Amino acid sequence: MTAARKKPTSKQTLANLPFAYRQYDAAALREALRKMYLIRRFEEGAEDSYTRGLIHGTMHLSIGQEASAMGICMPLETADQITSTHRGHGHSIAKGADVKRMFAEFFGKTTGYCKGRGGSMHIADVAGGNLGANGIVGGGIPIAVGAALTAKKMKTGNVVISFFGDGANNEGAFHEALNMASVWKLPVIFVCENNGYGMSTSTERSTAVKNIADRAAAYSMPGVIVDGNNFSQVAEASHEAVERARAGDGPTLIESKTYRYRGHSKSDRNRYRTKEEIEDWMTNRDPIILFESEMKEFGIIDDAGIEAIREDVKREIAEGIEFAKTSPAPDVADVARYVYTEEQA
Amino acid sequence: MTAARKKPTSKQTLANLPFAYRQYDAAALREALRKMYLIRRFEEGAEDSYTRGLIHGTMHLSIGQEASAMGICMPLETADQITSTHRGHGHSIAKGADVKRMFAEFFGKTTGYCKGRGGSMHIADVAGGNLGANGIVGGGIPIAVGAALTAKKMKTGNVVISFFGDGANNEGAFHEALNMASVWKLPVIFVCENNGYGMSTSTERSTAVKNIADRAAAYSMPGVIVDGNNFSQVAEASHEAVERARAGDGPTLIESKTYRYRGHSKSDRNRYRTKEEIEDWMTNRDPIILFESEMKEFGIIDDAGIEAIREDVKREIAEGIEFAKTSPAPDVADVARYVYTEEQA
Amino acid sequence: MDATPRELSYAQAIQEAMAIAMEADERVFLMGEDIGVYGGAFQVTGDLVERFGPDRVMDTPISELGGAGVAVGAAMTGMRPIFEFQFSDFATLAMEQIVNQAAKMRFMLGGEVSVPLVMRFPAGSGTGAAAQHSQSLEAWLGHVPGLKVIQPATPHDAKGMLLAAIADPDPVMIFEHKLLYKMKGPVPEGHYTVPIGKAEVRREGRDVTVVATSIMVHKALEAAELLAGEGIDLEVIDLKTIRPLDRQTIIDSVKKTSRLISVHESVKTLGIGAEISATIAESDAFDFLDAPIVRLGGAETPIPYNPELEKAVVPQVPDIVTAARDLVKGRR
Amino acid sequence: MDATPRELSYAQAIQEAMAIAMEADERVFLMGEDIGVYGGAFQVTGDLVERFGPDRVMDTPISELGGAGVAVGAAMTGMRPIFEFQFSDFATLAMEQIVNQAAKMRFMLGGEVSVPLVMRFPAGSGTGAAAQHSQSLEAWLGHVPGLKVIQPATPHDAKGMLLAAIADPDPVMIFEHKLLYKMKGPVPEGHYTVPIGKAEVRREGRDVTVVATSIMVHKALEAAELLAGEGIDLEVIDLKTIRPLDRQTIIDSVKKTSRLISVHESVKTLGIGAEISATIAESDAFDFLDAPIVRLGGAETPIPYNPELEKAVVPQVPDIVTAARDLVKGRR
Ligand SMILES: Cc1ncc(C[n+]2csc(CCOP(=O)(O)OP(=O)(O)O)c2C)c(N)n1
Ligand SMILES: Cc1ncc(C[n+]2csc(CCOP(=O)(O)OP(=O)(O)O)c2C)c(N)n1
Ligand SMILES: [Mg+2]
Ligand SMILES: [Mg+2]
Repeated sequence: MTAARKKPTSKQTLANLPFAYRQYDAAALREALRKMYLIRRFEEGAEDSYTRGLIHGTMHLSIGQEASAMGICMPLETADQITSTHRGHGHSIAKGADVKRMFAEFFGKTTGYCKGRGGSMHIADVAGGNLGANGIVGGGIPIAVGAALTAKKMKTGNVVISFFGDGANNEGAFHEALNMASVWKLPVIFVCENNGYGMSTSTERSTAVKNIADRAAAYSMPGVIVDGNNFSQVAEASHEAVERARAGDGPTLIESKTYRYRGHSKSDRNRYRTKEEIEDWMTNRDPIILFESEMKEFGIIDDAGIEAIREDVKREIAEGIEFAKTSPAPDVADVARYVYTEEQA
Repeated sequence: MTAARKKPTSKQTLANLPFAYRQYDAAALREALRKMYLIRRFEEGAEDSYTRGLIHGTMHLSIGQEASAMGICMPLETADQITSTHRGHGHSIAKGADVKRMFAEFFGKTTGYCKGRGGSMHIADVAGGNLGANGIVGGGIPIAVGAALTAKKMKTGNVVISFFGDGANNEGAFHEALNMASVWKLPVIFVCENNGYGMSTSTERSTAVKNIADRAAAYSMPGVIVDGNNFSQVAEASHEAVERARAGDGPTLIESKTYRYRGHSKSDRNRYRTKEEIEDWMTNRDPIILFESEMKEFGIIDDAGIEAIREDVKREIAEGIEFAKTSPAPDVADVARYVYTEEQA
Repeated sequence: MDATPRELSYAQAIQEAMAIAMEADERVFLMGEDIGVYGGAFQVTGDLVERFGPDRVMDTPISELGGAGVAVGAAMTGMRPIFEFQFSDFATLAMEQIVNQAAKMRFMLGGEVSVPLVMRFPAGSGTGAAAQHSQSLEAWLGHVPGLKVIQPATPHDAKGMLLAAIADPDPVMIFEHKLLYKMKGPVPEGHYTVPIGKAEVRREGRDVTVVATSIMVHKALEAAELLAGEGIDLEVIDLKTIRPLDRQTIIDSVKKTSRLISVHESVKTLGIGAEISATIAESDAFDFLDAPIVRLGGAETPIPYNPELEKAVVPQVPDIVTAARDLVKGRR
Repeated sequence: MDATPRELSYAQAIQEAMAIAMEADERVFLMGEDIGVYGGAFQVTGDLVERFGPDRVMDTPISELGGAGVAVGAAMTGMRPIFEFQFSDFATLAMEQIVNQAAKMRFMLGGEVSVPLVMRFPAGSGTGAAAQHSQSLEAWLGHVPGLKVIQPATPHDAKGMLLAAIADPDPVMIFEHKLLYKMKGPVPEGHYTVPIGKAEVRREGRDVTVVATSIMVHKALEAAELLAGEGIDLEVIDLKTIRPLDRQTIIDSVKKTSRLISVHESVKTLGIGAEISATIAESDAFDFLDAPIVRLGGAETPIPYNPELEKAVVPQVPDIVTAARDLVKGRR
């Protein structure tokens, strides 16, 4: 994902530009925008397939949170790892997953990342550095710390990102994991995507502190608050935290303030928030619109370029769904596979 | 325990005296000293009985921490409640338990507070407001929050004290409990008795923050640090926290810095700390010696008075051990009792 | 009651039981994640928050261990909390408070306290929610003295057993299969209780005793209808309670039929079926057995996401039919 | 090896296994509370920290859930952690990571990862530590597909099975009875493994098969010696592994003896004895049974503090003797 910084592409001088425009070249920035579109269209496609009965179970859409996933993953190498959450489609794509195999997983096919055994809530891409979404709120946080312990012990130089939500910050696992990561100075970055609600429960009703980043002080680590819908701000915070982690200076807690447009899952009546609130975020703070207009302002992309990206993404999504549809379903006779590494007698 | 404030008993003017001497009359202060002696002699008696094989299992002695237990319980009424820890003998006595029934419990007799079923690690006195020691580090913290929820719902006006150690502050239960207590503004006071070690692990090696009280900010509650070996300082912090809780202003976290003289339990080789460190605390910061000399300085007690207390405590301990020795052991036929409230067919 | 009794869904029956108990007793209150304005992940608490207010229908933070501990502390000190786990799988975070504290507190304190706590566990597979949202863990809690563990199979029993649980002075754990929530059935108005610790013969039969739990009761009854055509007559027992187990009802039935099949959704190894087999094998019904005791239970795998695989790891009606037929035909 | 083989205590045998594995494989490391300078609550890790340093013998904060999760994450990414719970009771805080993550990760991810994790659980009663420090919870984990669960009964097996567990690509849970730690027995030098999933006939006999776990193996052997005098000949099987269960060894033995007793310390209801009874009752050994299957297990109570009560809730040698005698004499 990373790319060398380059000359400013606009009339403005480099120094005045926001971080991302100083740090990444135009190609990298356009690819980031493409990925954000890919995330959104992927989830719209998944939602549509769900409505058509092609996907069963439930799913948690991150539409509206694309800048957070993409900005955090911007400075990562393939060998770096992430742990994700029930709302993990964006993280997965931002880390480099192939939407073909993601759709295939949602469709329960053998070509899916989990061979149809995991589904949306366990979407992973181990080879690509995604250790997996998690069905347990907070479940992935200590696992990320463990992966960071491996990185330190094996001196791989990798960093690990642990994504979780505002609701997860009230789990004991959050507390225990952040404390150990700090005591052992591990190369892990805790990214709390604060979208204002844990399911129906607002942070005001669930969390005794105003900003979740304020809890970083309880673990003697930096706590950074960013506008999670501003790609450059997120990328900058991630960049600094990654440098800090790679330098062996330990963990950082980043609070990325964002918003989910859709209901919590497929069974949400949205009783706990107002239409106005949702409208406001969608119309005035959409991460893709904001990023696009900035890129246009700085002359990194024009309408034609954006249109090209949209078309390309559209094609990729259509191909992904087609691939999923035409892929084989698992053989029921294989149901006992993958329970143990060597199948048991 | 509480008693009306009274005229200064010494030549000094009231205003210059430390809190406890302004707040409590001489009788109450002498009783507090007596209780601190009672705690120490009780534990010495228990230790001796253990060595003689009269008590089995293991025990965790709080010798050196008496001012912390006594100071915290000073402002409590009988109806107020505490939850305690594996190191709970002092809390139990400070809250008003009868050493007879405590010894009887340690001896496994039916006259014990738990009828011989619980032993040292579960010593309780429910009628006296001690909801019990706990064998699980951090296990009592959410239970205290639950008791405080009852107090708020039933409008009893009671407050609840949750005692725990420095090691317990790294348990998820600590995090979850403090967060809920703050969100719901419950009348509970969290008292972390920081004796520098969780078993063999120093706070430096286990805890990412310098002072445990610093973690109070993560729950938007006051965090107070006191010299846990200074009776008046502890009592003052407890008094303020209790007033705050009774007024409905919510929880407080008090960190009481103290030290245990004995090993963690009966199987401790003290490999993790130096003799010098132990010596220093015993000779220069003993809570009983400090309290005694202050009381003498302020003319609240003289040597004869102290001698009288020691004699009285000695007698009470001897009687307690005798009571325990001569009490009946449980009938093995009753082993299935107390599993359910109505015994099952 | 009139000729056609009122029908409610299993979820409505539970909601009605909670409402009746809260009306009758100020000490009863609900705790859980998103049980207020959201109405609960499975709409069991529904609109109760509007009726009883947020102080008695308390949304907790996502803190299962602490939340359970708060419920234990409240129960010890005079309240009667009903704690909902959003999915039974999340109880894995609270086993400390359930097993070390709630179950043992009375015993450890020599009878000085009771813990009148009710915990509700939406359990089971069939919703496509994969391995971490589909487990059946009732056998764990059935192994723990100090707890009572129930698995009502019908709306009628869900209401009656929950009301019995709320009145019980000790901790009662209720496992509710998610696929039952929408099932409708006759439910009497007002307050009534169905006893904890009593199994019920749902269908009398001569040839084979089938002991089933929760949703498997309905599959067993379906299998019985199918086999009736073949002249094979199943006796179906709804176990209802895992702890304390009603061993006598099973023993009496086996003495009559001489054949036994147990069926449950939880993993077969060390599941409740093992306890049922062992109960008969050590009882005086042993001498009445004409055939080995058959167990049907969940496969030895986590619950897969793919719907076909998901069905395959849980006993289905044809599995019961085949097992019973083979047993009667002496094919094993 | 010379005539009188070297003897080690059970704790020393475990320590030696860990040392051999750490010498041989950089990826192996230890995590736990007070396992460093303190040497572990039961002195199992002893002085290993001096030999391997604090990075490979890591004292954790008192954070069982987080600590277990760190071990899972490390195992998924290439390390081979050995995680010690100070007492098995504290695993109640970590069931989430053990059961939802470690056990299911490989399956949920379609085989893309393995979790080569070893967890050690000092278990059992007899130390006067009361209800929260004396539990035997192996049946819980035996109910969880994805885990392997072992209970070595001797120093020889403790070393050999631990080395097998460390070499195993999947999560292996070792339950070690605290009263065994000081027991001495012959232990070969160097590296060897004892297979996971194989039971062993410790004593051949004609009359009754006694399947025992952990410390109960020794009690069963004692009982066998006592009964030999009366001409009652017990066959004693050391189960060794709870999951996967070696059913065949039990079946073969029962076909020979026609009588079966199981004995374990964990609570009888839904304990491993239930699975053993059910295994025979559903097998072709059923037709060989001459008598009901007897289970001896822990009483249906928490573990009491008082030492006499504590003994009373766990099977003792006389209980095994009486059960076997009654079985042979046809008294049940
Ligand atoms: C331990 C646990 N408790 C509860 C749930 C049910 N649940 C799934 S997501 C969710 C809300 C999580 O909120 P947050 O962490 O803010 O993430 P978001 O959904 O907002 O992205 C809840 C309660 C769960 N999956 N795991
Ligand atoms: C959940 C849990 N983990 C570990 C233990 C073992 N243990 C008992 S006391 C103790 C140390 C506790 O330290 P701290 O909280 O500082 O209390 P202190 O002993 O210093 O009074 C440990 C690790 C336990 N009883 N419960
Ligand atoms: Mg959220
Ligand atoms: Mg301490």
